[in-house]
This record gives sequence, structure tokens and C-alpha cells, in this order.
Amino acid sequence: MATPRIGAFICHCGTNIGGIVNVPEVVEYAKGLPYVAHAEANLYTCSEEGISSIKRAIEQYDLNRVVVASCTPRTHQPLFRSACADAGLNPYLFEFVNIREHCSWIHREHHQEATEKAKELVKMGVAKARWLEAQQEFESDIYPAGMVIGGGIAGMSAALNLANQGFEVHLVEKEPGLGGRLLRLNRIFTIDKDPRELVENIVKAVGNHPRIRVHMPASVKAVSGYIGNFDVSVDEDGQETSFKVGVIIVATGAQVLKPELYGYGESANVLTQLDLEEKLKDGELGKFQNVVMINCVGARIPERPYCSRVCCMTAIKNAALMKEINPEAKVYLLYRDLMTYGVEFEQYYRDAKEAGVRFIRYTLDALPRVSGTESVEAVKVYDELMDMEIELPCDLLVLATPLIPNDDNEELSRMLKASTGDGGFFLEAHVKLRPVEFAMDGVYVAGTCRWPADIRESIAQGYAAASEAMIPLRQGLVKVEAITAVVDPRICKGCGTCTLVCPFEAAGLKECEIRGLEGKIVSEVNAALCKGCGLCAAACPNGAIQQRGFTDVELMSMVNAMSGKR
Amino acid sequence: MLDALAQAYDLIAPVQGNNISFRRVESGSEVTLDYINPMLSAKSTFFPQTETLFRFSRDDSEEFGIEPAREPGRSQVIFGIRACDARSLRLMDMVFDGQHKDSYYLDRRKNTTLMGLACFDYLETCFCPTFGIDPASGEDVDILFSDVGDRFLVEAFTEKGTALLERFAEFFAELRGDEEQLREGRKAGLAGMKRLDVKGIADKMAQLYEGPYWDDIGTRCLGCGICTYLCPTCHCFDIADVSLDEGGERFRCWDSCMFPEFTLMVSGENPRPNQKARVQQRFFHKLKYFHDRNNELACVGCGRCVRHCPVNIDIAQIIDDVSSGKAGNE
Amino acid sequence: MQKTKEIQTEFKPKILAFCCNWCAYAGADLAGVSRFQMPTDVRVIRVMCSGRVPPELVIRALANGLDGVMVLGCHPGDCHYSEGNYLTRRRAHILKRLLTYIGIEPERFQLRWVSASEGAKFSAVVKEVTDQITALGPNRWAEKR
Amino acid sequence: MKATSAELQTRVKDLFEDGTISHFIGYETGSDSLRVAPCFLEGSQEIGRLVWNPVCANNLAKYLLDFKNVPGRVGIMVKGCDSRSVVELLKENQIDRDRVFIVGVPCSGIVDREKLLQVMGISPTQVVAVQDEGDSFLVTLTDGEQRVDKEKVLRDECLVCRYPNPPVYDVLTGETVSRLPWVGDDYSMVKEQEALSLEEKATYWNRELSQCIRCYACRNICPVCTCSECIFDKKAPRWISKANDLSENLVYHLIRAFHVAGRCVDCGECERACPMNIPLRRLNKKVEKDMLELFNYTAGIDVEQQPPLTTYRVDDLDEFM
Repeated sequence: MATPRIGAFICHCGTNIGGIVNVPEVVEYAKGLPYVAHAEANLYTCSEEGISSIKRAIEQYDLNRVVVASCTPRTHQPLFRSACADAGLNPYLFEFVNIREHCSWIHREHHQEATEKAKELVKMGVAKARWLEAQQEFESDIYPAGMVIGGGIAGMSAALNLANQGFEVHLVEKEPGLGGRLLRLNRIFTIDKDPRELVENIVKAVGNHPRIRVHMPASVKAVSGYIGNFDVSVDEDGQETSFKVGVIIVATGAQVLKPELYGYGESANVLTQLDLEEKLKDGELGKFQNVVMINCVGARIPERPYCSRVCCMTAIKNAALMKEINPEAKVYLLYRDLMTYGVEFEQYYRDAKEAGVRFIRYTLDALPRVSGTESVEAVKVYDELMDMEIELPCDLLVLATPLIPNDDNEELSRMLKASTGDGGFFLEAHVKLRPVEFAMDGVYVAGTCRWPADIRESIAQGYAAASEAMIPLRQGLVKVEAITAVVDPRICKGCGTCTLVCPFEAAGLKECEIRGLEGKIVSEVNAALCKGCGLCAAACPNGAIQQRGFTDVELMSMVNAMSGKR
Repeated sequence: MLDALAQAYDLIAPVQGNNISFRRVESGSEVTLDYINPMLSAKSTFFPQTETLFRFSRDDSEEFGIEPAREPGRSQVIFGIRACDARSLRLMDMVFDGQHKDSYYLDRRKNTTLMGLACFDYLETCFCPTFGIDPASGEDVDILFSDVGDRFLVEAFTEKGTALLERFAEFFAELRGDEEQLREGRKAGLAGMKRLDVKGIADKMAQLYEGPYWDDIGTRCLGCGICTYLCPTCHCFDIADVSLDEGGERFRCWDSCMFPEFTLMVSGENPRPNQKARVQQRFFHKLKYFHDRNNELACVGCGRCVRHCPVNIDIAQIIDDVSSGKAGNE
Repeated sequence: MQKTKEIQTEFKPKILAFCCNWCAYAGADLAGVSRFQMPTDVRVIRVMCSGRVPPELVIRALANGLDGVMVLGCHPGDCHYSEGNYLTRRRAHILKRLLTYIGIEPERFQLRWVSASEGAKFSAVVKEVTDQITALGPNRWAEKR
Repeated sequence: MKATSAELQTRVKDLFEDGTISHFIGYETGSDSLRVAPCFLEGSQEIGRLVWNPVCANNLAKYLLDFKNVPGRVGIMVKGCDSRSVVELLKENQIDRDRVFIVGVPCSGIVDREKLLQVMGISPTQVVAVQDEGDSFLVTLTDGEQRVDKEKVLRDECLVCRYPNPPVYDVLTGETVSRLPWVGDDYSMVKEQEALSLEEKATYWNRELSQCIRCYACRNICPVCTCSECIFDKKAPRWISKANDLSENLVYHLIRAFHVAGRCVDCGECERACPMNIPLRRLNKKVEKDMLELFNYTAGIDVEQQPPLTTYRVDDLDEFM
């Protein structure tokens, strides 16, 4: 490593920094630091002028390290790195020091102390910079095809979207037919239409699409590789087929809870809302006079705390339908809280009330109780408004139960390194900012496998996931920031600790091929899988694995600098 | 008397801690006499495990100011040193007072008076007679204390010693005359002490570079520093800097030929690549190289390394094997 | 090897804070953007994940004489790398107990959760920890020489 | 400790002769009857050197690393604790299970040399042999025999040993030992330390660790310290100064304790090796206790069990806001 020649650029940021921190003093101090060949102040280092000043200095003082003390790397690091690159300096020979957010802005009343702190932060940055090494970013091609797991409405929407944009799509559906749970419904709320009208066109479009290959009935057996290069093998009707894709969209849906409550499964006249819809659709529902519906059955309770979101509307839909079929019938809807948000949902609820559906609120500490021999004949419920327990005659009891995660989510999550949370539903990378991506690059999520969603939401998520997935497919290339881990096979003892802590299975034990170490079992990092968290580096007992840009030497040199050690 | 000594000098004497070792004491009451030989030899009194050589200061102009760290050092007295340790100092003199003079060591040597304590008993690991050491004698000390039962026989062997005795004359009574024979009587306790044959061992070692003898020992050795750090004659050290913003210091500290990085070079090359090579080095240094240079063996038979080696590598055993030819050098 | 310290009338601690890039560091940035004023004794070192901080380095920092070391990461469950802070948490439990066991005030090593949106919490933590450590006085580890 | 040297010898002899093993790691008599030395056999011819008795303290497991690259299969004898460190070596892929043959020897306690000499007021040269007699040892002296209670002369770690029988082995020599009667609270020592005030703790460890001479015997003898290049030996970064002072000694012992966290099997070798008698187990046991209490983890039992610091539970204790 050539003797470090560090350039330190201290930014006034107008008065943001210069107004509090004595920048000239910091510059003078920086000049005295080890390996600093040049230090200067800039009014705005990020300005055109500042950037060209950096480039000039690299040239003029033959700098091989650059330290900028200004704002935050989270916004400005790319700018300064590319400035270095333009001047022919490897962008990873740049170190950022934050003396604005972390200093001048938070110590406005203490100019002297802020200046001292700024000096120390610069000292720490310089100390680290001395050890920085040039890095090459890992690049790999993207295979221009995608896999969608799940042929429900969300999956089909995603598949069509991808295919219409010109990419090959493998659609994997575990049932023998496309359409998912939607086809089991009787009608769709707010528009009161038969779902078939909606779905069948989409199923046709998918089935006939030249770029969509439907695997059915099929299940994913194995997935290996990383964004751009996934190798997938599926079991298709007993046949093993494998193919390559660049991105994966998970849209496997959810299932409806079958409760062990209110005599469900014992009495013939106790159904879930979904059972009811199937009976209606097949015309199998017999006569009824007194219908009681109970919401939140098995939902929003300690062991299953979440709200399933679609049940209220479903229940209201079917309650109204009962009245429609038999206006003489008494229809009671027992609820804990009604989720009828938005414009047309609220209207839909009012209409149901108009139609004569009776809404009775119950609470978790006073659950409805059913009675009757063979079948349920009455439901007792404590009515809050009347402040008394009332008994409702009942010949049909319908339970609104929540959507629950599919049983194979865990297995799939292991295969895809896509995390699950919320008691088994899949978990996106960021609850707000990255709603349809997984933390694992190149894998996306849509529909009710994430959380209970209605048709509209599922379709929207399908489209969203597809267009997110399209970004790498269009770029055709992934670049990985060169802060990934590297192993020194001479020191590595192959204990495998790194392989155990790595969340992305980027580290693995291999036989070493380097001359002199042939056959030695050592860890090896797949830069494409590595996301640069550095967990392995912290866990490695003897520093054999290091995170580029955050090596032990670099971090310790900062700690030592702060402690006044050189 | 020890109290008085502690007043006048830096008194170093055996103290009972986790184990008995030589320490600076303020009063006689801290001193224990219930020992055969302290765990750590007296070597650290002259050659401390860590010793600052000089300090340097640095100002913004990066100019260095250097000041030697040697404190003039009050003269000191070591009480209770045994014959083996006393001999080891004579051996270390050959190193630190050879063609290169080590003033740090020599100053302390000069300011120190050795008060020996004669041995009339020994540990199973003692074998100092092997090296012509009489554990009950005062050959290498300034003053020798011999416990002859109800009193000590005190003899001075050097001017330093005589001077000190005179200075503290008040503490000493006239001889009653029977001390000599009382001492001779107590010497009986030394009968049966190990005395190994070391005649021509250096040459015998010379034939032992190759051969399987060291294989097992090399495998057995853990490469820890117990033997070298406890050894009164081992004297290797390393030098390093502490560098702070405002200055720093250069210090030296014990090092051990048992450690891999002892001979590790920046290139990553290591001339003594395995523990066998390092073990071999240690015994060859003691039983050959040192002899080649100084015509003495670098061992005084104190037995510390034997007693404390966790895998029972036994220099007495090795000397025996080499001399008797069991080691395969014949 | 007494490290010469300039005599100060009132004790100003030196506190190191390792901040994970995604939550704590962003939280610290937000605190700055929001102009939350706080003590000047804390220095931040950015790491990508709180799980990158080796316990050895925390020990080294305290031995160097720093008066306190903080590790700030995402709240459990929010780790950008999904698991990092859980591993950090386990290490921290062991380290903190070990330090206390040999007589080092537990306050000198702290693990805290600060999200990208918790600028206020970041400054609160800085204040709280600075107060705690100022109350403790200098880290005597540095004097064990 | 019913198995005798003779039984062991016949067993190992057979293993050599039926070609099961090419090397064997065992004990031979050392400088005196209270010492043994590790010995390495390459065939049955020197089988007579092998001994097995209540002074066989050394944990031989680490020597397996030295035989990693010799052709053939290496045999080794392991007590309960030694076997547990073998489990740790296997967990960390340091040895190949198929290339080692493990002769388990159930162990009902090892003699603490110093305690024995103290209690009996003798010198090692007077001792001819020590025999295991269940709750006591039969010590044969140059002049007659004496019996001595185990509780008085056992090594400290043996007094809290819960694994007298090897968890992993290929063959067992000698009958398995039922739970040792004297075994008390494993952690009384730790609890006593935890009960001290911060000030007292500091004073205690400052006194103890200031005596450390950094000979690294505790590290080098430790069966789970398997790094080819230890971080303490690195030049860049320098984790520790070569200068021997309390500050750096603390760094050394803290990092050491942390590195064996969840791996230490309390074989007591570090403490046995320490020439300065520093109570290292007092540190290791603390971490062991925390691992058990926080993560319900015990090292050296099951090769399949994932090391506690490489995994987590979402519902782990969270005392950090």
C-alpha cells in the first residue's frame, strides 16, 4: 500500500457549519494529522466549485485518500465518491465525516466545544481513511425472466404485468386451476357481481399469453442463487422441471380459519362465511328464517391479535344477501368493531342496515353463547346498548373467521430467504417504504400471503410487485456496493461461525484452491448474496473475515484516534 | 532488621500472594520465610517484564522531544534469594554486560545488594548441584543468611555485603562458634538431591538437531510462555512504542521463543514454523548455544519450568536423555 | 503508561456511539435536522448494522480510557438485515454482565434501540447516557497502568 | 474410575491391531507419580507406556488438531469433560469425526496435586500410586498406604462436575459413573462474586489479574482456543499491547472469556496451567451461568446444537430500550 496522502476538505455549509464550528481552526488542526497531505475549507464542498476543488487537489497534491467533513453520508456520499472517481481515484478511498447533523446543528450554543468535537471527528475520519483500500463493485447479469408463485388474482395480475412488458414468466400454481380463492366466492362486495365474470377473462389472458408458462398443479421444490440468477426447480404434477429466472414474486395467498367454536364442525347449521358463499353459489343452501352472524371469530384475540380486514365487509355482504333472498328472515350480525372504512364501504354498511340487518355489538369479555340439541337453535349475547343479555333464535349461524397464513409459508421462506413475521405471514423489507419487496434482493411479495387484503388491494399489489421486479430486469445488471465481506483463507480456520450468523447464506465453507492452501476448509463469501451487514466480521473469532470499508483496523483506528492514541 | 532495611533501601523479599514471589515490601512483617523457592525468580527486579526505555513528546510541528525514562533508582536489597537464582544473575550478566552494555539492567545490578538464604531442603524438581551450585553456599551473593535453628548465621562475601552488615551492625550478635557445624548438620537435608551428568552435553546436543527425539516433545508443547517467563536465565525481550497524540514512550517487555510470532517476519515467513522447532531452540539455547558463547549452561536447576509445565516437559529428563544417549544421539 | 490528561475543572466524559446506518445513524441525522440540542460529549462511528460491532472493540474502547460506549441499532424486528440486532442483543447481554462482574459500571456500556424516525429519542438517549456517565466520573480503567 | 491402565492397554492394543487406529493420544507416567504427560503412540509396540489413573488431569482433545493431517485414524482417550470439548471441536468443524476414534473413560474425579500434598503433608517423591476407591482415593506411599476423602483432594472443577461420562465416544472403557455424590451448586462461586459490590468486584479482579504474567498458558491449553492466528498475536489491528499492565491484562482476560463464551466446558485446564494461580474458572463459570440462564444453553453436549451467540430468539430478554 502506497504511503497514504490524505486530503481533508472541511465544509462551511454556508453558516450551517461555519456559523458554529470554527472551520479555519479545524483545517489547521487537520493539517497536523498523520498522513494529511492537504487540508482546505470550502464554502459548500458539495457545490460545483467544491467538487472541482476536490478534483484539483487530488491532482495537485497527488492525494490517494479523500476525507470530506460536512453533512451526512446518507445523502451526499455518492456525490463525493463520484467526484473521486472522476479524478481517477477509486471511490472507496473516500471517507465521510459528519460535522453538521452530528455537530454544528446540535451544539448551536457551544461554538468552542463544537469546534473541538469537529476536530476530533475529523481526526477519527482521517485515522480511518489511512487504512481505506480501493474496492471493486461486484456486477452480475440479470436473467430476463420472472417466476410468480401463486395463480390467484394477485399472482395473475403480477404475471400479466411482467409478461406484457415483454418478459418470460413462470407461473407456479399448486391447485389444478388458476383463480385462487376468488372463484370460491359467491359474489363480490360493493359491486355485488359474480366473481367469475371478473376472473375468467384474466385466467384466459394468462393461459393464452405467449410469454407465460403456467406450471399446474405444481409446487416449488428448491430455489438457489441470487437476484438475476435464481435456479428454480418445481414439482409439476409429479414431474420435476427446473428453470432459471431473475426475479421472484411471492403471491401464495392465505387460508380461512376453521374455528373450533360455536359448534362449528359439530352442528350442520354452523358455517364460515366462505362455506356460506360456496353453498349459495352451488345453490345448496336450504331454507332459513333466523340467521345469526358472528364476526371476529378467532381474530383479534391474544393468540391471533390481528384484524383480518375483509371479514366485516364479507359479513355485511352476505347478511344483506340473506335479506335479499328471504326478506322475511331475521338477520343478526354480532360484531366487536366494524371496519367499513372509506366511501363505498361505509355506504354499503348503511344499505345493509336499511335492508334490515340488525347489528349488535359484543365484547371480548362477554362472548356470544350458542345453545341447542343437535343443531344450534339460539344464540345468547349481551347487548351493550340495552345493557342486558338477549337470546336470538337461530337456524343458521355464520362465523366470520380471519385469513391465516398458509402452512407452507415457513418452508417457502427458508427457500427464498424471505422472512416471515406476524405469526406466519410474509414480511416486507420495510413496513412503509418498501411494501412489496423482501429484504432479500430480487424477491417480491403481493396479496394475502403478506396480510389479509381485498381483491382491489391484491391486484394493486400484484402490479406494484411486478413493476418493482421490472427495475432490475430492465437494467439487466446488478451492482453491489463494495462493502461486502471477504475471507482471508490463511487465517480462517473454517469454524463456520460466519455461515451461521449470515442472514443471507452468503458465507459458506469450501475447499480452498489457493496455492499452498489446497484442500483447507475455509469460509467463502458470495459477493452477490452478501448485503454488507458485517455480522460475520463481528462474530469471527480471529478476524479472518472482514467487511470491506468497515474492517477491524479501520474501526479500531477510529476508536484509538478518539482515545488520543496513534 | 528487615524493617530497618525497608527504611533505608527498596527491600525486595518473598511475599505470599496467590503464590510466593519476590515483591517490594514496606516492612518485615510482609515477608515470608516459608518457601523453598519463590514462584517467580528475582530476575524481574533487574529485568522487569515491562520497562519504559524513554518517553517522547510531540508538538504540532511534529518535532520530537526525547527524555530517558530511567529513574536514578534508590539502591535496593533483595532478601531471601536462593543460590540458583543468584547464579542465574551471574549468567544474565554475561548477556547484559557482554559486548553490549545494558545500562538499565546494570544500574540495578550495581545498586542492589543480594542477601541470600541458604537452602537446607529442596523440592522434588530441584537439581542445581548439576551445575556446580551448592544451595547452602553464598557463592553468588553479597550476604548469606543460614538458618541454623535458633538463629541465623550471617556472612558477607563482598565489600558491598560487609558495608551493609556494618551499617546494620546493631542487629547482629557475636558468633557462638557452633554455627558452622550446626549448618553442616542441616546440610544433611540436602542429601539425595538430583545431580545430573552434564559433561560434554553441548557436544552431545550438537548431534541431536535431527532425529525423532524432539517430535513428541514438540507435539506435546503448548507453546505457552510459562517456562521462559519463570526461568531465571531466560532474557529475551521485545521493543514496542506507545504513540499518543501528545507523545508517547518506547518500552521493552519479556518475549518468549515459545511464541510463534517471536520469529515471525513481516513477509509472513517464519524460520521456526512449528512448535518442535521452537522447543528445540529453547533447549539448544540453554544447553548448547549459550555454552558455545559463554562456556556455561543457561540453566541453574531451579526446576520452575519442570514444576509448572502443564504438559510435564522436563528439562532434567531431557538432560538425562541426552547425556545417557537415550535421546538417540549415540 | 499514564496517559497525560489535561486538567479539567468539571469532568467532560468521552462517549463513543456506534450507530447502525439504517436506523440509529438516520435517527441521529434527524435529530440534527430537527436541531435538537444535546451535550457535546458523544462521537458517532457509523457501521452498517449494530451487529457489526465486535464486543472486543467495546472492551478495547473502554480500556483506551473512553468513559462510555453505546451501541445504537434498529428496534428488534426492524433490522435492515432482519436479524442483526437480535445477535447484537445476545452479545450485549453477555458482555454487559461480564463487565459488571469484573467491576466496571454497567452504565459504561449501553445498547439502545433508535429508529430512523426517532430523532427526539436519539437526543434523549445522548442526554441520558451523558448524564449517567458524567455522574459516574472518569473511567478508571485507563488508570490501571 | 474402575477402568485400569491394563484394561485400557488391551483395548488400545486391539484397536491398533485390528487396524482401527494408526495413532493414539493418551497419558504416560510423568516426572513423578502425581504427574502424567501426554503421549502419542504410533503402534502397539509401546503400549506399556499408557496409563489411566486419577492424576490424568490433562485434556487431550486439543491434540487432535495436531493429527488433523496425518494419514489414518487417530484414537484418543477422553474423560467426560474432554469429550465435551471434542463435541465443541466437532461443532466448529475443527476435526473430522470419521478420522478420530474416541475411547471414552468415565471419570469420577481427578486429584488436585497441591491439595493432596497439603492434606497429606507429604512430598511427591513419597507417592507411589493413587487409586480410585469410589468416594476416596487410596494413596500408596513409599512407606505404606493411606486413604483420603475425595472431597478434600479433588480438583475444583471435579467438585461441580455434572458430566463424568463422555457424551460422545466410540467405545467406553470402564463402567459409566452415576451422578457424583459430592457435586454441589455449580455456580456458588459465581453467585458469591455477583453478590459483591462493584467496588469489591473491581478490587478482587484488580488484585488477581495484576498478577497475570501473560504467558498465555490459559489460552494455549484451552481445548476450544483453536485459532491458528489469535487476535492477541495480530500486529494490525493491535487488540492488546505487549506491555504487561493491569489494563491490558483485563483486556486479555475479558476478551478471552468472551471468546470461550458458550464453548467453555469447564475442564479447568486454564486454571490448572496458570502458574500464578489466577481463578480463571471464576470468569468462565460466570459466562457459562449467563448462557444457561439467558439462552438455556450448555456447551459440549450435543453436536447439533447451534452455538448461542450465532442464533437468537425473537423473545430473548430485552433489557435495552
